[in-house]
Amino acid sequence: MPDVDLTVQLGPLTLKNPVMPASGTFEYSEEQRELFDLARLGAMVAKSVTLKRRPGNPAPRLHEVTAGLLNAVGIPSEGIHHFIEVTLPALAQIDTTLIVSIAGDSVEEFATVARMLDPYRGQVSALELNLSCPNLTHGVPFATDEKLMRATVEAVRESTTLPIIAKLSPNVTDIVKMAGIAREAGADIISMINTLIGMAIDVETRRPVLGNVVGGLSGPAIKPVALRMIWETSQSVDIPIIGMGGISNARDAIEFMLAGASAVAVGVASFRNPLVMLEIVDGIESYLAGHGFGSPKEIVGLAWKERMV
Amino acid sequence: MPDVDLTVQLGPLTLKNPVMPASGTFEYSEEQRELFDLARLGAMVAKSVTLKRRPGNPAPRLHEVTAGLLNAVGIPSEGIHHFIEVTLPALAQIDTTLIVSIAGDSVEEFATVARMLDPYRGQVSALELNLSCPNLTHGVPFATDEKLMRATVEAVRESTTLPIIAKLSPNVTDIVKMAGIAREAGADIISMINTLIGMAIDVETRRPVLGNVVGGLSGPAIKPVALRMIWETSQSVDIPIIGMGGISNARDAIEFMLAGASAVAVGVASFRNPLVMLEIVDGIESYLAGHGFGSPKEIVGLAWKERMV
Amino acid sequence: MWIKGRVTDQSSIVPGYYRLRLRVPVAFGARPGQFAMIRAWDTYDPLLPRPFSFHRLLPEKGEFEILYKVRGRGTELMTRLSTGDEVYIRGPLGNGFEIPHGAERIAVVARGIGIAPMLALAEEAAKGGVEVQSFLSAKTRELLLAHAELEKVSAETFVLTDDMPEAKDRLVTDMLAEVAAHKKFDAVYVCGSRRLTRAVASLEMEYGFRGYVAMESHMACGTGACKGCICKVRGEDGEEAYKYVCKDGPVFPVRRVVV
Amino acid sequence: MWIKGRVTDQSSIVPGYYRLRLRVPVAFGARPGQFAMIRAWDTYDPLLPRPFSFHRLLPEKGEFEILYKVRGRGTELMTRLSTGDEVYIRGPLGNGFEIPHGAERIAVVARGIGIAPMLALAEEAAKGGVEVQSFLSAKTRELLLAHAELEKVSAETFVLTDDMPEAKDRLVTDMLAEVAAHKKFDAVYVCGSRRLTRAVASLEMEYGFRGYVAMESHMACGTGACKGCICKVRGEDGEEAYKYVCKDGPVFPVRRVVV
Ligand SMILES: Cc1cc2nc3c(=O)[nH]c(=O)nc-3n(C[C@H](O)[C@H](O)[C@H](O)COP(=O)(O)OP(=O)(O)OC[C@H]3O[C@@H](n4cnc5c(N)ncnc54)[C@H](O)[C@@H]3O)c2cc1C
Ligand SMILES: Cc1cc2nc3c(=O)[nH]c(=O)nc-3n(C[C@H](O)[C@H](O)[C@H](O)COP(=O)(O)OP(=O)(O)OC[C@H]3O[C@@H](n4cnc5c(N)ncnc54)[C@H](O)[C@@H]3O)c2cc1C
Ligand SMILES: Cc1cc2nc3c(=O)[nH]c(=O)nc-3n(C[C@H](O)[C@H](O)[C@H](O)COP(=O)(O)O)c2cc1C
Ligand SMILES: Cc1cc2nc3c(=O)[nH]c(=O)nc-3n(C[C@H](O)[C@H](O)[C@H](O)COP(=O)(O)O)c2cc1C
Ligand code: FES
Ligand code: FES
Repeated sequence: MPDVDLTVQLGPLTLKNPVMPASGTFEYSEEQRELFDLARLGAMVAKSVTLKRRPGNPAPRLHEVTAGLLNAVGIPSEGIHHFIEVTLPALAQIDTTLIVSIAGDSVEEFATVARMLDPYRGQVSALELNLSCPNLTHGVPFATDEKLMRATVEAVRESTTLPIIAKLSPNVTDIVKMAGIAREAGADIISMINTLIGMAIDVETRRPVLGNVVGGLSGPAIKPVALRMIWETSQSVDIPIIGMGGISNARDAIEFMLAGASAVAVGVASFRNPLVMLEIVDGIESYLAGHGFGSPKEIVGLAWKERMV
Repeated sequence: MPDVDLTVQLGPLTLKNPVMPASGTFEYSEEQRELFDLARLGAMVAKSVTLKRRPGNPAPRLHEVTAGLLNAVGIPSEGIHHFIEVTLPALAQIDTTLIVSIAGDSVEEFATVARMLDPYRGQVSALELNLSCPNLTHGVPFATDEKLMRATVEAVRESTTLPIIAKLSPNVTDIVKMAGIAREAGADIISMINTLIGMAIDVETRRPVLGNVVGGLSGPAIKPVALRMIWETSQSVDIPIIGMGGISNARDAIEFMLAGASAVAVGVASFRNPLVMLEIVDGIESYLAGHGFGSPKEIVGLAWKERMV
Repeated sequence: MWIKGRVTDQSSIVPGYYRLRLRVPVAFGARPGQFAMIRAWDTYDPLLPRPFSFHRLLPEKGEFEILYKVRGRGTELMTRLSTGDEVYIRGPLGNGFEIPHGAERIAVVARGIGIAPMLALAEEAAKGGVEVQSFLSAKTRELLLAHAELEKVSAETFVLTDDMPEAKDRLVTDMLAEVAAHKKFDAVYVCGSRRLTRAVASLEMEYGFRGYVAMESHMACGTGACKGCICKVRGEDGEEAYKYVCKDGPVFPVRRVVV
Repeated sequence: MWIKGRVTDQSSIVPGYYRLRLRVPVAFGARPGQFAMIRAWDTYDPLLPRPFSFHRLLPEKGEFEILYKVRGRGTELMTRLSTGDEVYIRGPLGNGFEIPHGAERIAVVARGIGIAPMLALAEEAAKGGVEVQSFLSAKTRELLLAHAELEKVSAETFVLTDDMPEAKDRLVTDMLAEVAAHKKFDAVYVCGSRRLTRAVASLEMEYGFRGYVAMESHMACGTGACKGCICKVRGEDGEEAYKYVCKDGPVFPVRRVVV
């Protein structure tokens, strides 16, 4: 069995292994630190931060559906100042790559937040753009509108020297096109997928269950859709992909890598099993070793690369 | 408790109750007839038929995923001649409304099949257009391309006097827009949703599991997405909706109706429980009676109608 | 902590309500009012663990009990657990109840399944020499769960069920008020009812005890990560803000919560 | 038919392989080679029933048995079944095995779990006075499932396991060929291996028996509705077309299938 080196290169970004939390699903809390050393993660990814303080959506924010979770958390945020003063110094303690997710209601807000984080280049390794929140002026999410997507990524590109990860929404007709636009506009890496928009209705009250009416669906239910989108995108757009959407064990993670993801992120599955990310790191390592591969990159996209031979 | 009349009116179409099978998931077989009298269904919906004989996709065609089924059946069809000569006379025996689903590789094929069925107006009550199959010349599914959608529905409209049901694909950015186009182009009814495109990869063979690489995801996993799309569409487009996507029991069906569907269709759930459609008919009836409603139409869209009051 | 526990006992108290005892392999320093996220299935349907309060803490046996009501798919599956079965446990989580330093007398007020965390609290208080008075409410006498156990550690127990004639125009907190009129309570704890919570909040002003409420909310993570389990809480300045039941609670000063 | 059955017995034969006996409340006229869709869970994960052949038909008791191998989530859940548990059953489905009219001697050829439908067939044949010769293959001697039961109804039983030295350059069908050289078989049935299926197909030409194979495919409906469970079958004219394992099969003339 060959020695496996789990290091992965995502464009300008180097990770010690390909496994990280999905933004908004993992916190650097004391409870979490007791469970395991966060330095074992390929990267730490923070919850999306906005310019100003925002309360987020009204209750209820969560509703479990079959094999999935609907969340209408919105983007509650303490704002970028609080983030820089309180959250960042704590996150910077973790001995791994730090990815900061940013969000906003306008192109300018994205650019401003990016600019404010640029001085912290020593601590922040990359910015992830949460393009799934709706744009205030146009009412549609940035990630579902070609022009907004392009404008946002371009504006952030001009505001920072940090690597940019554009996070795509699956709620589009042509995911490859959206990924291509993100790349052209200056994204270094793509992450996908954010949640599918869904809802639930309470048949007794006859009202939508969630305070925000609709919410984002994630968890095992969306895995086949995520895989398909990564399969399509990785064959057409030549920047690395961080894959996510229902990954719940090492096998799932390997499926995503074979489909074309260079690294993976885990969301809801950590709520089910808070050690799952470590199990995935170990599972990828033993899969690689057991199948004669020396590094994660050797299996990225193999499901289509080997077909083409 | 009031007497409940389960009859529903879908534009020009009258059904004895709001429950029917989803196209491609139910057959008029002997085995099925032994289970229950198909006349108890609100409608019978046949598997999509094409102009010529087609073999369908290579194996494997099915793969179960978490809380869902991926199918890459394609549209195997004996062709419209065989349908008219053999299948139709059998289906016409069932004492309920008959909906025939048609599909094709081109706008012309849709129109031709519709024209060929027009003389059977006595037996066929409506045509459902399966717009999710990819168009041969453009490579994209009819239901994800605004121009193709319009052209197809218009062409069918000119070819038949039968009520037209346009079946929408969920794989689009803006479902309301697609529904609006179908309506403008002449559809009398909308049915939604068809399957979400997904895939799975075998980590041992490192190849896509399905013979066709990608397949359609249906079952409980897609229910929240279907509900949300019906919620959005029913508030904007003023023709009735047949709702489907993961409906597995009466509660689910009622959620769909509260979201805005005037009738419901059941696919994968019948594989799990072949009596489920009858249970849904009964469950809707007792829900209506128990909550003081006299007919299904009284609850259609209530989840948004009551909110607006 | 994230551990595999084992069922050492399960029994149905009344139809639809169960008491489950779990053994954990390591020292588990939980406090009354804290909770655990529990998952008793490997399937993805149901998907997430469910939150349950500690009903009884038995650290000397390495065990604890929960008392639960069957509500949906998760609790339905839990009813099938039997001795020896494995369950996943994340906890202890949340802040737990505080017994004010030097307290001499407390009251617990609970309705229905809201009794669950109160037994652990009452047992701890009694062990510490604090007098406990219990005020229990339920739909029927049968649904006065854990009544006997609570009586054992309570100086007095007052019950009011909806099927009693006097329940027409009375709440169990009216009984609390009557006692409070001549006995000083250092703290009062409430769980399981909005009406009772509001009543306790208004009695707090009048009688000067510290009131606490154990809140509920739908949870996904149980640890502050998902930002899902909000409740509205008034700050010192009276301004309302969202707090997380799992991390900032589940126990809040009763005058702060907006219910 | 769509009915609730009850487990009357379940036992593990060798690790990973189970025999499950089910009681059905109504007369259940199944034939060997037919199958049932079985669902032993209420959760949506796993979602669909799974197809299993009848391993043993016991109509006088209102029971049947299946023999199954643990493969994934569905069969894993099935291992937890115990006496009294309910399962959903759709069946009998498919065409089943045909014993040619007036047949005097048949052979069954099976590898591994492919033995499952063969016991029912052999028992029926033996009951009808037809001589059965069994040719069994497996990885190890331990995995010769239902060997003893099959021996009871077979005139002769031949086994070849991969761990025997002679298995290097021999298939169990070579043993069949040796017997067939001096004994006439009216029909030969094969299940559980492509290699054996191909071998039986080529022996059919040479020895003039009728060869049948029980095919497998992933299924959703089991009744011809979903069009999912295809296999390729050659028509009389040699042209290949898709057939449905559930409805047109699972038993096909061995010379027709493309394996
Ligand atoms: C901190 C905390 C402590 C708790 N302690 C206990 C306890 O000791 N004993 C006990 O029986 N229950 C307790 N609960 C409630 C318990 O978590 C829910 O009853 C359980 O999650 C329901 O799971 P289910 O899968 O059976 O129901 P689901 O299928 O998830 O839901 C079924 C129905 O119950 C409702 N429901 C689900 N969760 C809650 C909730 N948290 N509050 C109110 N309604 C809900 C749903 O809206 C739905 O209508 C506690 C909750 C919290 C937040
Ligand atoms: C007509 C028919 C009769 C059958 N009779 C028997 C029987 O008597 N005893 C028995 O043990 N099995 C039998 N099978 C196979 C049995 O249906 C599968 O093993 C079962 O469905 C697996 O379910 P699972 O949930 O455990 O596995 P899944 O989680 O569904 O799958 C686990 C793994 O098994 C593979 N798999 C699933 N289904 C099949 C299949 N049909 N064939 C081959 N590989 C499969 C999957 O690709 C996957 O790799 C029969 C199948 C058919 C079509
Ligand atoms: C509770 C919750 C909160 C989330 N918050 C964010 C967020 O702040 N920013 C973001 O980009 N994605 C957010 N997401 C989306 C996840 O990062 C991820 O894309 C999605 O959940 C799919 O992965 P999963 O199926 O593994 O959960 C959130 C998801 C959940 C469930
Ligand atoms: C096996 C299978 C075959 C299908 N074939 C068709 C078809 O021929 N035409 C069509 O319009 N939809 C077809 N569908 C889609 C269903 O009609 C339905 O839109 C979808 O499955 C969602 O409903 P469900 O979740 O209840 O299954 C098929 C679905 C399945 C699972
Ligand atoms: S349950 Fe996730 S923040 Fe409280
Ligand atoms: S399993 Fe559905 S057609 Fe055979």
